[in-house]
Amino acid sequence: MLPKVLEKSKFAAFATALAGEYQVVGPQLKEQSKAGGETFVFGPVTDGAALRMDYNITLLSPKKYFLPMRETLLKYTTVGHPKAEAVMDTRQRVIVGAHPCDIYATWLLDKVFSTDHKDPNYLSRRERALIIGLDCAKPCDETSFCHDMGTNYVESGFDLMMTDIGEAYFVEIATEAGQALLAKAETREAHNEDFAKRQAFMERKQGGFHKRIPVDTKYLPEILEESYDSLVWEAIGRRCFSCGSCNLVCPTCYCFDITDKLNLDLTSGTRERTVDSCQLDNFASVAGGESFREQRSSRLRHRFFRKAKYIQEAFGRKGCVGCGRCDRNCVAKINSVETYTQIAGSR
Amino acid sequence: MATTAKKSVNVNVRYVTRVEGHGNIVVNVKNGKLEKCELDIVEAPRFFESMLLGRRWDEASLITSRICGICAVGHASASVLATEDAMGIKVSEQTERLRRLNVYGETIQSHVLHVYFLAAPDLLGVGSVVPLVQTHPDVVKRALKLKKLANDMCGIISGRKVHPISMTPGGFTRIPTAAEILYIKERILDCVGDVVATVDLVAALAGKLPNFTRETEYEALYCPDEYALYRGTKLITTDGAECSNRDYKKIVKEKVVGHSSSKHVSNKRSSIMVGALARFNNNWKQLHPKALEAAAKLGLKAPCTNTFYNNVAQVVETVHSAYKALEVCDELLAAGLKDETPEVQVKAGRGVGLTEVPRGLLVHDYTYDDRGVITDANLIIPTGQNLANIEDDFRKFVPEVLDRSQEEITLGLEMLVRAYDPCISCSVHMLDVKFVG
Amino acid sequence: MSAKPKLAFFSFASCEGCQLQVINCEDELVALLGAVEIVNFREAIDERRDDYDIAFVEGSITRPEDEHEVKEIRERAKILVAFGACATIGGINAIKNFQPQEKVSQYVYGDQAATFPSYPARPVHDLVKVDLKLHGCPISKSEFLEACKCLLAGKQFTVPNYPVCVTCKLAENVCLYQKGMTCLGVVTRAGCDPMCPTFGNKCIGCRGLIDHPNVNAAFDVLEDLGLTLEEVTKDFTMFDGCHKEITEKK
Amino acid sequence: MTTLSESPVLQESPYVPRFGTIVESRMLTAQEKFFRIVMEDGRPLDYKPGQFVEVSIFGIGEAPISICSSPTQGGFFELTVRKAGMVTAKMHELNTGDTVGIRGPFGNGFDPAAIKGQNVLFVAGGLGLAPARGLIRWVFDRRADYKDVTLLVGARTPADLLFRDEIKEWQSRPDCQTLVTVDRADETWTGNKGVITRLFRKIKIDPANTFAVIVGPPIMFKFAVLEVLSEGVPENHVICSLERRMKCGLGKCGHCQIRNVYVCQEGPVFTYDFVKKLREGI
Ligand SMILES: Cc1cc2nc3c(=O)[nH]c(=O)nc-3n(C[C@H](O)[C@H](O)[C@H](O)COP(=O)(O)OP(=O)(O)OC[C@H]3O[C@@H](n4cnc5c(N)ncnc54)[C@H](O)[C@@H]3O)c2cc1C
Ligand code: SF4
Ligand code: SF4
Ligand code: SF4
Repeated sequence: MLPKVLEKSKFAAFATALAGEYQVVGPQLKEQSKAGGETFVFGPVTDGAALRMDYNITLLSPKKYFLPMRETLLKYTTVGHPKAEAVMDTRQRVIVGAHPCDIYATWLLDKVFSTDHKDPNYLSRRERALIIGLDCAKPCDETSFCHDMGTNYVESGFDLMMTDIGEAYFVEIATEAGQALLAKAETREAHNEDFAKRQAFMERKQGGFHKRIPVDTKYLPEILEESYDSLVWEAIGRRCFSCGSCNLVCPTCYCFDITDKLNLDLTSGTRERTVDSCQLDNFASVAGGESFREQRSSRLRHRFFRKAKYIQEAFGRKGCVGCGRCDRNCVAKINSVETYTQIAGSR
Repeated sequence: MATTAKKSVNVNVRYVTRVEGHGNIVVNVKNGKLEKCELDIVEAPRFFESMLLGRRWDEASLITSRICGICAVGHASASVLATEDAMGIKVSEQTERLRRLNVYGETIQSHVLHVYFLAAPDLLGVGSVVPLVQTHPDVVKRALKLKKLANDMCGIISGRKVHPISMTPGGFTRIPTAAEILYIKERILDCVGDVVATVDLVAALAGKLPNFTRETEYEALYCPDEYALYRGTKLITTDGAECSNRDYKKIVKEKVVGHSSSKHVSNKRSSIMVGALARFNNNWKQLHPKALEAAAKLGLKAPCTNTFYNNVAQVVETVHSAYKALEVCDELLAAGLKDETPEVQVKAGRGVGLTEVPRGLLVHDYTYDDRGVITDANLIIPTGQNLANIEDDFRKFVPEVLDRSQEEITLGLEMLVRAYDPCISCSVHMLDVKFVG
Repeated sequence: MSAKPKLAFFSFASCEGCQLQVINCEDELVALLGAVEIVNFREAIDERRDDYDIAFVEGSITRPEDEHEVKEIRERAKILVAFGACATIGGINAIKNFQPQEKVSQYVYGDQAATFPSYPARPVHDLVKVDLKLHGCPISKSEFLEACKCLLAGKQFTVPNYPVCVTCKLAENVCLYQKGMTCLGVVTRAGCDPMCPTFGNKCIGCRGLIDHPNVNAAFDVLEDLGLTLEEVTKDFTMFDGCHKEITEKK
Repeated sequence: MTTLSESPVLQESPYVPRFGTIVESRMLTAQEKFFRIVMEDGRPLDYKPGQFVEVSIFGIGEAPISICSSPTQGGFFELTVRKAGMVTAKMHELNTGDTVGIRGPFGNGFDPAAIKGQNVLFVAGGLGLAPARGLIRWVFDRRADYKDVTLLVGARTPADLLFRDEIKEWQSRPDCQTLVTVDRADETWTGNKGVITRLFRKIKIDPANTFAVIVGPPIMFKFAVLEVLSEGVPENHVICSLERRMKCGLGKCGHCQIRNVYVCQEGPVFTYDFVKKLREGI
């Protein structure tokens, strides 16, 4: 399908028009502070003007719309014969402004939740969501290492992909559903000069990203395996709080906990799923009290192994998209690039 | 009176219920003669002034709000005012408005709690609000609705009513959004009918309040711009005394009394009263017109010397707070909510924060060193100031009711204590004796 | 337990804010009152009976005479819940534990100091067995209601053993460290719907430390940010002054 | 990219339990209760010995419990539940006629075909006898498929011993050798005393033709493995069943993960050589 051009001045109207039919979620300002600058989050909008398409990165990724931080799986009653029914979110959603790394992460989670046992709660949300991507010409900030992980370019996983070409967005149409969405916008055909501008963007992008990990990340699975007994884990583990922040903000983490909540009548309630973190003290402990990853260092190692080895081995692509959210949110300043660099050097 | 001349009465109430904190009433009448007449404070002492020593400027309001769960916003207000006074910190108009809104919230919450949950059961002849759930479900529903409104107001502005979070010297750590203020406004509007119904309810019950009067000195904070709650510019009394905030000790004088473990406060007379009635008696002219209307309906006229009418004054202040809160919401919305970061230049010095909490005048007085660490602290809590007055009331009240049964006398005394809405867990550290510095 | 469990509330050295939080459950109060019988709640009702099943004990123990009372409550109650920070960890009252007690009393009560015997604040579990701890200054309404439902359903209530950061992330807050501030949430037990960070203020540790806190790392991080050891210790002892890991650090 | 539209969202959520009726229940010991369950919808549970189900008690939660019966026995399945926490305690309150939620079966289970024609040595300690029992019964029901069968059963005290009647029956069988020991004996006990590994002195193992199935607490497992390995049984002939925390049973929630292995998918039954390589297995 031929690309279109959407003037920036007409973008807000487009998003607002979509909001009539879908829940539109996109980047918005969460807060501003002297030391922290502007912080963004994905959130629902009814007025497209509230979207901040110039955002760098959001606190949580759009994952929260597919695997919510908290969600209800079941509703049940226990009077007489117990009854239970599944609770599904069937809202139609458009995710606006997803960056390539977050799109890549969505691709990975799609794999995870549709391989073997299919997860209906995830899939029901995912199938009803359309993604309008927004390409980026440079890393979000100095924490990002998406280039190392090869996630700053995505070829698919979106319905539309917008590229900033100055006064307008160059919009690639990847799916028919995307085309239907774009019908709600006032667009025009892409002319030669638009293609040229988009080419210029891609060239800028090429020069805009730099690798930061000194080894090629395709070797990380082997490097990690060799580092299993490295003292690096011990050293980093000492600094780690096991607070779980790294997992909880990660766009590719998908571990969860399931708990039952009763209503005050004590005869009805819900079964809830909450995202979980393998860094937490009790994550792998069983009823008898035994914990199978008791040391902080072993939990931390597990996280890095999952990100750059286990997931790669299971699904053929890296489990880390290099967005840097874990590192930005780590109070102990434990840093992925440093960690990979250290283990590569310490073998 | 002849029948009571030789009467002996022994009232010993261990832990007066439906008040905050542990207090005992001890009244001893022998052969018609009043021998002992005390409200003993048996709460475990908590030593807040000591706990403040060595603490940083930004911790003071967090620590002192823990003095009392019911007046937590008040303590936080007095605390930030004291720190701001000490360091010469100016706050924005927006901050002032938000703080006032917070105090209106707390005032409504506390008065509604007191009138409906603690005092009304006496007038309806039951032991607590629990039986009212069955007999007067509408009343309970209304009380909960108003309480929730007030709690939510404080929640939106400062995170929590019990121990507010975002109130800090210089302003707030989080500014509510315009949508949240609009929401508060809509919620208040939705509750106007309930406020009116509260006035009607109390107007209908007011006849049951004991007819007991005793003239005393009523003390309150005064603010030229409004009926002083959140802050004021000077202290005034109905006896015409007057002093600046920093000179509060000129009026709030403490005396050692033999029988009580707490020091008593008075000015010229043997006792002084603070609280809703004292504020009304001093500042009633500044009340919102709707509150004045309510006062007329309730038969409350200044100067009112019936202690039991403190409850009625609370209702009047509830009306006032609701309407003033509406005004403040409008002001905030008109000005638009701006993100502000509190600016504080740490400086050495002494500062005094005076505020009117639901139970009366509250004093926080700190001295800071140049690192912003507290070197001296003094806190005077309303119930502490009322103690002498309560006992003076006892002394007049008991002989007047001596012809009644012991149970009735006890109930009367308990109601009298409850009328003050005493907050005993804070009052235990209101003493001001210093040997340091 | 009988169809309608009997609840009682008691308080020692405290601000009674936790009891107030119970009355503040406006939406659930009527349902709660329908499901239980409250037989002792001095702050709100006249009745005081001793035949309670579940006792909620608020406040720290600071006087010899309180010990006797809390032991009596323990004997009568089938389940004893330590209610709020003062009861679970010593709370704000334990600030005074770091000063000589005579000085503390004298500063406040002068020559009458002797009238107020008081020793360093102790959490309730120091004196009697505690079946459940509901942390927080004040307790969280939602946690209290969850715990009530569990108690009524005969289900054990799991007190979170993960730090405030977890719930802070669920709430999608900006981490205070990113704003150049400090925060005790990294080692403080969650369960409060991260009130403080959500309202822009640091977590002051009112729920006490998690089970295996990395206290050393916390001290390192805070000292790196320019706080002195004394200041860091003060931060931690605002509520958790009875915690060995902290007091020994000092 | 995946073709999600090709996978229309399942009508049946794997999180919604089916219901089972308890048709028989009894206490085996003071801590363990036995249940025989029939699925309500008439669709029997299609399971292998060594698989587990997630038992659901609404309002309380779920717990993974091994199936302790063998599919060779008919349209029911059996569970042995130790009171260990919230769900298991509630289960102990259930009796014949009550309903429970059941998800599963999950996991790989034992592979009776793989050990066909071989000697089988069972080493079951404590609650480990429950999952082992499924395979034991299978082997007895297909006795001709297997050569020598040896059962070593251990418990802490005589009172902790599960399935006492069945063990007696096994002991009286001529076609197998069954030895039982308790760590701490009481006056009623006349059998073997001491930890289960001491029973190895009383049996003979033909290492090249034996599969050892070892199920029990981690500490027992470690020492029992040492015994069979020192007898010369190859590592890939040592079979064990591991316990981990589990929430979903679907290979998603991550709690049961050992390195890159989801125990609820690839396990809980593993061969020792595999577990050893994992390094975090035991
Ligand atoms: C494959 C497999 C097979 C099993 N087979 C059997 C069997 O046949 N018979 C049997 O009796 N048992 C069996 N178990 C063990 C059984 O699953 C546990 O005893 C059971 O899950 C305990 O659940 P509970 O709700 O009773 O315990 P609880 O302790 O109340 O645990 C409830 C849940 O909370 C978790 N939890 C425990 N401690 C904490 C904590 N501190 N913080 C947060 N969460 C916590 C538990 O992991 C569990 O998921 C098996 C386990 C596995 C993995
Ligand atoms: S965010 Fe940092 S401190 Fe927290 S668990 Fe992750 S690595 Fe450890
Ligand atoms: S603000 Fe505090 S609680 Fe929240 S993530 Fe940061 S350190 Fe943790
Ligand atoms: S954030 Fe910390 S201080 Fe605030 S309520 Fe929660 S635990 Fe208490």
